[in-house]
Amino acid sequence: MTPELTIALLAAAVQSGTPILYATLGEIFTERAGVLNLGVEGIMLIGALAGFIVAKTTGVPVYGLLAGGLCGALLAAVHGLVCLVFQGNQVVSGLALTILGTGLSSFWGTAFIGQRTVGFEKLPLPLLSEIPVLGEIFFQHDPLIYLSYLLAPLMWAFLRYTRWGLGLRAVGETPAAAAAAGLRVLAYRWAGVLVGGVLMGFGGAYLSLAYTHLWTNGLSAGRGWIAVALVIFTFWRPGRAILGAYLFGGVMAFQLRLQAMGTTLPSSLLLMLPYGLTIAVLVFSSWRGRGSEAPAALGVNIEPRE
Amino acid sequence: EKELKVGFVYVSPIGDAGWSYAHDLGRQHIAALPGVQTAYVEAVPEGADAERVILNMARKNFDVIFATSFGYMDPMLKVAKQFPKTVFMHCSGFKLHQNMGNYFGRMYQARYLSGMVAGAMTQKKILGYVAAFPIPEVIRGINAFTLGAQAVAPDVQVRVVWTKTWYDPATEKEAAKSLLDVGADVIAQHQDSPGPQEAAQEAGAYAIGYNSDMTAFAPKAHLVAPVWNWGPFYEQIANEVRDGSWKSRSDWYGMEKGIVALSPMTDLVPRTVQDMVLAKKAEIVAGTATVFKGPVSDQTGTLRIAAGESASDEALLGMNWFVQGVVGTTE
Amino acid sequence: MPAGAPPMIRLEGISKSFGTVQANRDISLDIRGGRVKALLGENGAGKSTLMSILAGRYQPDRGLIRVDGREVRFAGAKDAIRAGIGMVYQHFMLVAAMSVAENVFLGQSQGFWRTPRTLEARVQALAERFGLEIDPAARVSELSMGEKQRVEILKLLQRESRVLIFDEPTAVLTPRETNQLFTALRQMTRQNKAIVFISHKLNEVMAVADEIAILRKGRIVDELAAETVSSRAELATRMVGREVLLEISRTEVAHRQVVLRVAGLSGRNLKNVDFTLRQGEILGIVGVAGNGQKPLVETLCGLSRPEQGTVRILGQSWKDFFARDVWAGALSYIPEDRQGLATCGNLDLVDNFLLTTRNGFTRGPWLQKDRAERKIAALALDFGIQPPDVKALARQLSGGNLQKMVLAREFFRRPRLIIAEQPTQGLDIAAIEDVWQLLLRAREKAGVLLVTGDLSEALALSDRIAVMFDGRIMDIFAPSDGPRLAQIGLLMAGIQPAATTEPASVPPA
Amino acid sequence: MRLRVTKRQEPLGWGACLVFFGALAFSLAVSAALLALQGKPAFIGIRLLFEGAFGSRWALEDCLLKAVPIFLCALGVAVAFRLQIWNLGAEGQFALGAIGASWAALTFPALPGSYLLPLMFLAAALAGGLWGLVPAVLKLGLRVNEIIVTLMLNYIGILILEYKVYGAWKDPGSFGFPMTREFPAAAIVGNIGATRLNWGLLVCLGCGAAIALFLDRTRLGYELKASGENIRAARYARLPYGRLVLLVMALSGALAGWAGCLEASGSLHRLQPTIMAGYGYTAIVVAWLARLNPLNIGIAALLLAGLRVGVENLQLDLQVPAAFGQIMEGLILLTVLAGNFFKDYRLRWREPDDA
Ligand SMILES: Nc1ncnc2c1ncn2[C@@H]1O[C@H](COP(=O)(O)OP(=O)(O)OP(=O)(O)O)[C@@H](O)[C@H]1O
Ligand SMILES: Nc1ncnc2c1ncn2[C@@H]1O[C@H](COP(=O)(O)OP(=O)(O)OP(=O)(O)O)[C@@H](O)[C@H]1O
Ligand SMILES: [Mg+2]
Ligand SMILES: [Mg+2]
Repeated sequence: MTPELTIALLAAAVQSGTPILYATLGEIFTERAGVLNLGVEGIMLIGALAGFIVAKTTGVPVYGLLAGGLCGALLAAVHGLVCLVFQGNQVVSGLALTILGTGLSSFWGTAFIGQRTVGFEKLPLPLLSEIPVLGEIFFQHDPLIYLSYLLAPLMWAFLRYTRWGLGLRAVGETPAAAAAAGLRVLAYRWAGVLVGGVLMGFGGAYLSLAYTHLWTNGLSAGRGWIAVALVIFTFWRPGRAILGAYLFGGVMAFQLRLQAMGTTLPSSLLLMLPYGLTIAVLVFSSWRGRGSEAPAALGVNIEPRE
Repeated sequence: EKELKVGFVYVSPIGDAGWSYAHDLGRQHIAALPGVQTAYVEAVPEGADAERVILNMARKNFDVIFATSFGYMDPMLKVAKQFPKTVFMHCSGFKLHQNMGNYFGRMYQARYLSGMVAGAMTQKKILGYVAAFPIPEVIRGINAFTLGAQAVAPDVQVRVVWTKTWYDPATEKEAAKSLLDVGADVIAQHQDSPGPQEAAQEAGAYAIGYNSDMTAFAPKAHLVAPVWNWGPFYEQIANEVRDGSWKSRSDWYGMEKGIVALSPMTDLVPRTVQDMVLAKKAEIVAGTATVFKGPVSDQTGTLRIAAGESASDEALLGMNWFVQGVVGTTE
Repeated sequence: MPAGAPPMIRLEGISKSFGTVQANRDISLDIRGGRVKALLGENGAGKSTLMSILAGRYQPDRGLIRVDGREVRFAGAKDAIRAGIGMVYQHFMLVAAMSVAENVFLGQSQGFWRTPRTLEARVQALAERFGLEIDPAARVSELSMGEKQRVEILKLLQRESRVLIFDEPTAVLTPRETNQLFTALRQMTRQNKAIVFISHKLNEVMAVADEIAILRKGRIVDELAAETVSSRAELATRMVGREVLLEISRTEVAHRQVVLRVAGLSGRNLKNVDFTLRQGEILGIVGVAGNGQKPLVETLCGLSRPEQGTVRILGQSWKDFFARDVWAGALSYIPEDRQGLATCGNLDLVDNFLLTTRNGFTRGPWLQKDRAERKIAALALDFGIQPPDVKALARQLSGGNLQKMVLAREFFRRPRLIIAEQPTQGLDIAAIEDVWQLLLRAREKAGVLLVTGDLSEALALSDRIAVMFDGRIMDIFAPSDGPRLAQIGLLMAGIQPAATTEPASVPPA
Repeated sequence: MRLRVTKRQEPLGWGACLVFFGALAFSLAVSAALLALQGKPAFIGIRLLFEGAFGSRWALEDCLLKAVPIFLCALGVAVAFRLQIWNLGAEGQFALGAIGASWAALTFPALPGSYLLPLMFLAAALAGGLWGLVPAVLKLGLRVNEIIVTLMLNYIGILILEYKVYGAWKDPGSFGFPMTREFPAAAIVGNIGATRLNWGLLVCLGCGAAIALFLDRTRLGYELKASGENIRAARYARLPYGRLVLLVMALSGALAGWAGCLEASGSLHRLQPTIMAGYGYTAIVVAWLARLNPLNIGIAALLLAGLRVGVENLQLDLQVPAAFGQIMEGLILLTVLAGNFFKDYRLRWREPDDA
């Protein structure tokens, strides 16, 4: 591979990793509060559709983004309702949410297929984009990518240095202790679910507003599941999410470039790369003994107070 | 007078703006005719589900049933044998029965013309082709496109990337970007989403659409698009069935019937090129030019169509090799 | 205190039930500043429930709480904390994965930023002010029980609580730590804080309490000033409502072959543990919880591998013993956690009975459920399990009855080695007597390793007593050995009495 | 007056059915509302749905035919769920089963049916079972989360299938389309009489009965139940947890593999990528709806199959999009899940304080 091709690949890795990054951050946030939400795929789809429709009808991409986040949170709220209020099993509820989100987004979205919306366009950052190599890889993208650069450190700082972050982590680790310390455990869990839903919605909206400016049924194409897997790889730390998301974005972009360069490997085998890599990464993290750093109360419902 | 009931079975949701959508436009065309009633079932997996859906339509006394995916062939044949009074029409296959016909369109003709446009517009002599699945219809299109491009620029190279998707804008856009990265300056697609168009426009390259005029998605890149137009054909079959003149047969129509067409070329294509392409189109419509005309060699240099010969329809239907000049694999 | 001023806290007519269990019935209680109020009562009398209501953890079904005379309603712990009420729970409420400082500041609402360094500095200062030694940066999961309790106290102090509730705080402390705690309590009362002190240890209650309230079956049955109590026996009588004897007669049984030999066992917090156990004897292991009893029991029962040293069970090495699948005539383990470990709450008694006896009811691949059902039905009558309905789910049984069902199952296996962990915890006195009799009888056929936090239980049953501290066996002696028995408190605190010249671990006679 | 939630002491016997059907009715009502919102006649829609699913002999036949693969996959998934192993990989195991069966059919085309069919079933069970064992081994050996591994193996399994049918196994006579050649007659599971149903139905009934018996009557089944109830108690009682994990994942994979085998042999008579119709995912829904009980799984599989089949009727007559079925599926699952709350808890009004 030539240097230019490598730089182009890395830049593509950043871009195709960004929707996964948003979704991963969202899932990290939710899981840190002790709620496992396997509905990421469905939420991303709803976010993507809502973003598309609103941006198209208002002509303002930012409104689209906000709508994507809002609708992501709405669908996540269904998960909250089932698991936080009605004590439903979190794994099953998440799966059901994916089915529902996929169905709803196709149901309402079919009418918008084959249309184009306004969205976020490339906006090279002054000065930064002129740095050799790094500038091209990181600073010649759209504003949503720059936003994601800020989001991961922000979430890290939030979890580590703020009162609410402390509370969120406590609720995910030992809800009983958090309750005894006067925290409103359910409120924190709701916050975890809803904020997570917003970020997952952003991830979806990124697909329909920045990555492309199009909508189709099933637009997220499995990225939500990759995000769920990545959370384990990141050991629930926002900082590592950047690394993981770009790694996956890179693998997806890489296999297409391999084909473009004229490989004779069958495409079926190349397409296995991201999934195989997911497993490899999980095995590696577990082998390093860190796989069990999940929040202690992850997936455990909080019984209603007597 | 009894209404003619026409049923359609689609393999994907009609909203996919592609294959099923094009057929559904055809359905809407005949639904607007007096005395015709239509219905469809979308997203029907090939296999047991298809058999059930076709069977149910036959049981509900539909007069004609159109099944628009290759995989519906065997299930449809099975049902056709049970319902001799119903007319069954299968798209893209080859099996016939006394009450089952098949039909298809020679999209490769339009692809050849779009290849000529691409060949004329490329500077770097590298064309990119974002392709869905390695099935004959797609492979045939890539070959026709390549032959068309080579007719204008003999040393041109066509690079193929498979996405294994029909409509995934994000992946398809990324695939187009990967082709642009390796030097392609015109992107063509056998893909229903306009994702590749966007990628080409962002990179300042040209793009050739598919299925419908995609100018709106990339006004600064879009050159031309081969398109489907099933309406007239469906109308013809509906009329034949109604007046009892329908006979089981294979229909494989091309540009001469208008089932396959070329969208208007945009202003990005110089007049001279447009004229050249339109002239070729006239020849194809008139039947004086054929696309797969020997000598044609495959990627390894083996001669596949001897000089002076034309490929038979059967060879075209089962085409699973790339012509020389294509970079990529058919697996 | 000026007469007529309302008490700091007044509970009026508090009632609370869990399902069919009425934990508190119409309780009224006053709590005053500058005084220590002790709550006494048997297991399940409702002490923890009452105080959890005051701390905002539960909502009462009926009744109200007044703080400084004003009626308050606690929707959650937060409201109680605002009202200046803090509680150190029986089972600590700490987030194990976070640091000491983070735990102390958890739920505190002033300020938004939480920089670890400043938090740690503030906790350090606070700890120094009250003489509670702690490393504020340490992860709670790495702390000892005593240290964890200090964290809990620091939490309350940091919030400047006026009412501090301690639920059985000394259960996990060494005598020395207990004394330190009492000193701290007195210091707090001097600052006009109100203290509620729950304990089963009557001498402690008499030592620190100013007022004593006694609960029985969810009611306050007695309230008295500490000065008026003359003896422990008097307190005990008032508590239980009848003369408590709990003295059981034991006949000596000949000690026969060795059933358990532990030599140099180390690792997982254990340090060079040596002892042997013979058929016919009960070896009581006493010590403050968290001093290595858990890893010791888990290793002996095959739940974790011995890291160093040897364990021989019934003459076989650990590996060989646990490689075989013998269900009867071998080892029975009666764990402390009967709900979580010994039974499955959502299965019925038959299924729970089969848990360890399934090999006895197997023919080929099939399970003989009918035969098992008949057996357990008979055992249920023998052991007085209430209700004697074998189709009842385990979680529907009360703690005592569940324990009886575990005992019935484990004795049915005719074990030759019994490892019993806190076998009477949470049981009423009648049940305790039954269990003690059963264990004494069992030792005729088996060696019994009794791990208990209750010294009186160990004294009543054991032929020898081993004291554990910090993963070590400090000493092993017969309960009849008066001088050494007198030093048991020191041993439990890890202090080797100077007078003793013999080595720490004494090989049995 | 405030609501008070208390945990039920006694399990809710027949009331559980009520809760289930209540939730079902609720989700149907929401779906009907959604139809009305689209300007379609809601009641007629629901009626059409039922007619399409269960309204005639044909409908029932179709429904049963479709329920077969769902049932087999769900059965396997449920066995794993009983042990609290989250096997979301039935889809991939189904693919591998189809591959295994096709391998046998294509490699030994000359064998008589009495050998070839059993061989295909064996190959399918082996392939599916081994595919199921991969996550089990990773979980036991390295504590790798099985949810993610099983999911990723689905994608990989389907791609392996594509790799074979686009490559080495492609039928030269298929005009280049991705499918194997048609199986020899000996490799095809025959139909029952004049119906569209094949003898695979019998395999289903057999598997269902065997699994029910296994769970209820055998020692291993008991150990499975106990280990799934309380994993700590399992360790305490020395239940062979590791072996059980391997067993359930292999069993799960084998059952899904059989479903794949039956689809290839009974319905398609060949292997092609369209064999993947998402039964593996539907199975998870079914297993959960049925609360992991084999008999209920049969009912739930019929219900879901009915929904899928019935929605086609709705499409034909009312031109409702296919996504409507997915929405209903999601809704049913979510409401039943939420409805289970009322099985474990009861709601009462809190008595006023000054009573
Ligand atoms: N969360 C709960 N759910 C159901 N029952 C409970 C719950 N908490 C307590 N109980 C029951 O309420 C009664 C009173 O329990 P509580 O914990 O208050 O007793 P206690 O006096 O603190 O006993 P101990 O000395 O054992 O700590 C007991 O019968 C207990 O089983
Ligand atoms: N109850 C349990 N909860 C969680 N993990 C468990 C449990 N029991 C066993 N494991 C894990 O499963 C793995 C295998 O367990 P174990 O060795 O007990 O299996 P086994 O039944 O003895 O199987 P084998 O046939 O290999 O001897 C170990 O890594 C162990 O940590
Ligand atoms: Mg207690
Ligand atoms: Mg208590």
